[in-house]
Amino acid sequence: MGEVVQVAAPWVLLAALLLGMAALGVAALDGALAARAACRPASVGAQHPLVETARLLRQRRRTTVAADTLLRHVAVGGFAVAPLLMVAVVPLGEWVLADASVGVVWFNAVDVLVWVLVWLAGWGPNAAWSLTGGYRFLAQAMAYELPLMFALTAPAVAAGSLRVGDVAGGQQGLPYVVWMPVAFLVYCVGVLAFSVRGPLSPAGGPVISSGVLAELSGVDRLLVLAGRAGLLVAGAAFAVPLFLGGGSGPLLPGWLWVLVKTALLTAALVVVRRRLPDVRPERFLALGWTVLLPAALLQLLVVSVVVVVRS
Amino acid sequence: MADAATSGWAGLLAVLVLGAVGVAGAFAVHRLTAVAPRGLTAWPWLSGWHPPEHALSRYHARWYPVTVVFLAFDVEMLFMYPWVLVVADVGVSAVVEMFVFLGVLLLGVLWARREGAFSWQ
Amino acid sequence: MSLAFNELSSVVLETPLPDLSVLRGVAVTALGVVAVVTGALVFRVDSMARATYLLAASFVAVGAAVVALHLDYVGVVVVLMMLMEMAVMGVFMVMLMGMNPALMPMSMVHSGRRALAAAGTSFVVLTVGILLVDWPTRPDAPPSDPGATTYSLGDALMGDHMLVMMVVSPVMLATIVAGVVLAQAHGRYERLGDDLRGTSRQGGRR
Amino acid sequence: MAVSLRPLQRVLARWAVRGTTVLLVEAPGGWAARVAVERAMAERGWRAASSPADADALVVCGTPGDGWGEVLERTWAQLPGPRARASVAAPSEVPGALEGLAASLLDDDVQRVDAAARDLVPADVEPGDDMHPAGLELAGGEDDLRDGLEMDVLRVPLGPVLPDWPAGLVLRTVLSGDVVVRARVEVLPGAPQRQDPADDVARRLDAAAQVLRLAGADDLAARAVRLRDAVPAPRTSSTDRPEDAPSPRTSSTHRPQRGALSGTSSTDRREGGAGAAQRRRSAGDVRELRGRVERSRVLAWALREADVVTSSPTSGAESDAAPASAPDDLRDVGLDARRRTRDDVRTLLLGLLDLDARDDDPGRRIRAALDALPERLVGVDVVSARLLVAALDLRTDTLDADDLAALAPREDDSDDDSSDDDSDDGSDQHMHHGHAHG
Repeated sequence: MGEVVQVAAPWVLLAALLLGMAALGVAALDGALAARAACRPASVGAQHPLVETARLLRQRRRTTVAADTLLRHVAVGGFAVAPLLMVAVVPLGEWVLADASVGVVWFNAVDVLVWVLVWLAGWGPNAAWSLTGGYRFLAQAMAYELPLMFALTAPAVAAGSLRVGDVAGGQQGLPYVVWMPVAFLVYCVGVLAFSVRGPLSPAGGPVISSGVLAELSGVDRLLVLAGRAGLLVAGAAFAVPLFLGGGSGPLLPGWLWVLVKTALLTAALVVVRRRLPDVRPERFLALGWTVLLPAALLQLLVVSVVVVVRS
Repeated sequence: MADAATSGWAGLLAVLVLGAVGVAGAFAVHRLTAVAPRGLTAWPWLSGWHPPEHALSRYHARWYPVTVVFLAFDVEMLFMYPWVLVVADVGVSAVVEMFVFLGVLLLGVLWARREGAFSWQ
Repeated sequence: MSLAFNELSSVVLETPLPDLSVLRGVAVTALGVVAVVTGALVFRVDSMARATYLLAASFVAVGAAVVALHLDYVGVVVVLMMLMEMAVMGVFMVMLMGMNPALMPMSMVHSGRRALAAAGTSFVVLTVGILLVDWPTRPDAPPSDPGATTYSLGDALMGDHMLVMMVVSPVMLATIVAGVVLAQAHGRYERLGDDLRGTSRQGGRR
Repeated sequence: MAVSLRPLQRVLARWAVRGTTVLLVEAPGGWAARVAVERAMAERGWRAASSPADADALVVCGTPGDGWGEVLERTWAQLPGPRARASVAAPSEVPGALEGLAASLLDDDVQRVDAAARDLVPADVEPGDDMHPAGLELAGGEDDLRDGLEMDVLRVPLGPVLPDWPAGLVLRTVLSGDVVVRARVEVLPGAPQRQDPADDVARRLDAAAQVLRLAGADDLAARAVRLRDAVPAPRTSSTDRPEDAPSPRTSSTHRPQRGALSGTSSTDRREGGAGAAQRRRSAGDVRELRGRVERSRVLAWALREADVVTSSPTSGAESDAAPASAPDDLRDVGLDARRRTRDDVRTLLLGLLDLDARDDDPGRRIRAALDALPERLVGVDVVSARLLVAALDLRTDTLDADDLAALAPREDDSDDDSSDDDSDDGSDQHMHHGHAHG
């Protein structure tokens, strides 16, 4: 795979379209799996995103008494934008929207932005359940963020670059996932955590009455739901250049490989998060610091030793 | 192409602008499709009861000891990213140096764990 | 499909871009204004959450300005760190405030007159310093690839100056230890008793 | 402009109604009705709402008694709209009720009229002042909270309008952060309903499904729901309900039989061989589900310490406030007082799925559990509290009139007197405990 070419700004529209479709796909797969578990036709469940979109477009917006409307809007809007900011640095084959020299750090910064968004979504409505959701998410963030950061650096060390395109290009023939599986797994845990759904969703599980979502209706809810599906997709998409060899692969053109790999990883994450029960942050905290963090560091050590030996 | 990198940030700016326009558009569309364009204000939901007080308050986060460890540890990322670029060139000394550094921090983490900082006090 | 995409993007790419150095000047100035305004607003709002995140916004603007100055890594890492730190700081600000952190008129200023004087003085000193210092001129043009500045940063940290890391790590360790000692109200001995076996007190190790 | 949008709005309405979300409210005695509604919802592809803001429809199952009126009206006012409501007193009313909801939600004109008629801001919102924004108090601090810091507490009632929550139960908690500082139990009554022993297995599966759902184990929860709906109990599936049902009796004369599936009950004899075979198969399925729950190490890991004591938020009475008064009583209701019961939720969950376990006197067990709860929840976070309450399978419809009178909602919203009692108890136990383990 050759150099990554930066495309002009209008291509953002295409990126948004792809991301939106993938987010719909996530919701459809979620719906189908849920329907199958309940012995209902999976095809009916797969319509869930369309039905839900129609429902929320029709539903009236609702705010709460003495809510912090400004912060609430920042959170709702931010949820829709954050996934786009993540995929902007992911090369689609040889094209990328923003060929930032520190793309990996940028991704990291956006995933920290998610903390802010979730907490603000919890704070904004001035409601007990939302507030609790926002705070519990931050507690969980204390557990997943550091391991995620170290997992992000492992491929960058191997490639000797923080530019996402270089990292993708650095794994000709041998995707990094093969020799840094621990970093990949830790990264995936991080993606599950910042996509605010599934096992690592202290901000919005049923047990706290859907927390930060509890007071959202109409288009506000739609944007947040779309945003968190988008975050899962963006996380999976970023894993492609980082761990899965980017656009490299036989027969198909690079951009298609990126899409295929993203779709497969996204689907795998959706399936996994359905199968796991919710993990409470207080449990996850100990796991993050005593298992994930040392594991990620060990992986990083192995990678850097390999890199030093090789050079 | 000397300024290709800068226009890389132009791409991100475009993403931001499109995102903002998209969100605004979604709100505009919703005004047309919803059963009523104006939003309602409701009391926050409290299982059917009237809230006895505002929820926004001095909220007690019982996990605050962790934040101290976290903030101390994450400062380390400042060095980590530039380090990433030079590992291959600087060689063994860079690896040793960084992992001694990380090892020291991990000692702190271990100690914090023994003190129970990670078990929800 | 792929072909069409290719052609289109090459067409778009070949359109000449405006002179970016001017744009950069405009961007830095605008972001500076944003940083100052959001920073000033911190003292005007009545909500700890708003104050905290206005401060975060101010820092983000500073980070963006640094990026516009061609220091990609430093700029982005400022954004990263400040978002993180402000998110955590917000929790503490809300928790430790002497009154309701959101719904009452509040003042972020303590002893306003003196604070104003201190702020004004330091601003003047810094500005004068910036203007008076005889800054070295760099012999060569800055590297066209902003990644190179990140590399030099790493080189500076890792190359000859082991000192930085060796000094920073004990400081960080001390921070962790001191922080936990101060923050952890119920340490090991309190939970497990003097023999640390958890027998003398209920609760025990979990 | 608005006219030209009509067709689009109609299309949206048609699609939207296919995924209607229903906020289910169950009054004591409304269990059979709720299960019937849930089943009908699943057939339509409808979904249970997690909060009023998420809901299109409000469905009240059973017959709410005293004290429900305001709760339901407040909840109704919180639905954003389009909205519709229905009451379902008995399973036979379900098809009509849901049909009515769908029709009402589908009718765009009706919904627009309803939306236009609503107050944009609740009528009881006042301008307020600095200390009472919007006419509502600011949260108050408690001086003696943890770590010597003054922090605010929130009074957060849990129930009765709360998904996966016992019918009519109101747990008035005071939360410091997400930790329960104090709690008080109340029950909003429903209409008396006959207890049917044949329902027991289905009810236990239902409770298990709630615990699993709250724990985020969606697939296992779905499986439990399916088994619940497949339990061959003639009453839940038949549409007619005996109107002359006797009022609830919790004494031994009408005790639910835990062995209903494997043992012989009156329904068994009525149905003959086919029913028995079906029942055996069903029992096997339940055993299989229990095995899956028991074997799931992730679930065990996730549930473990679901109830771990964080040192109790009242610094005076530290973590030992809990080793509650009478350990034996607590063990009877499934709570192990001594250990603060790390695995309580999981043990209770497995107990729910254990068809051989017997619950001779649910009324007494539930009364004891309700009595023990407030103390038991001190220092527990609200998430664990919800899991624990769900796992206790608190069938409020087995409470008799005396119990209900004792647990009736109190007029005053404050919980000062009870809190004083609690803290006194706490220090007593503290001393008590010190002797026991010192």
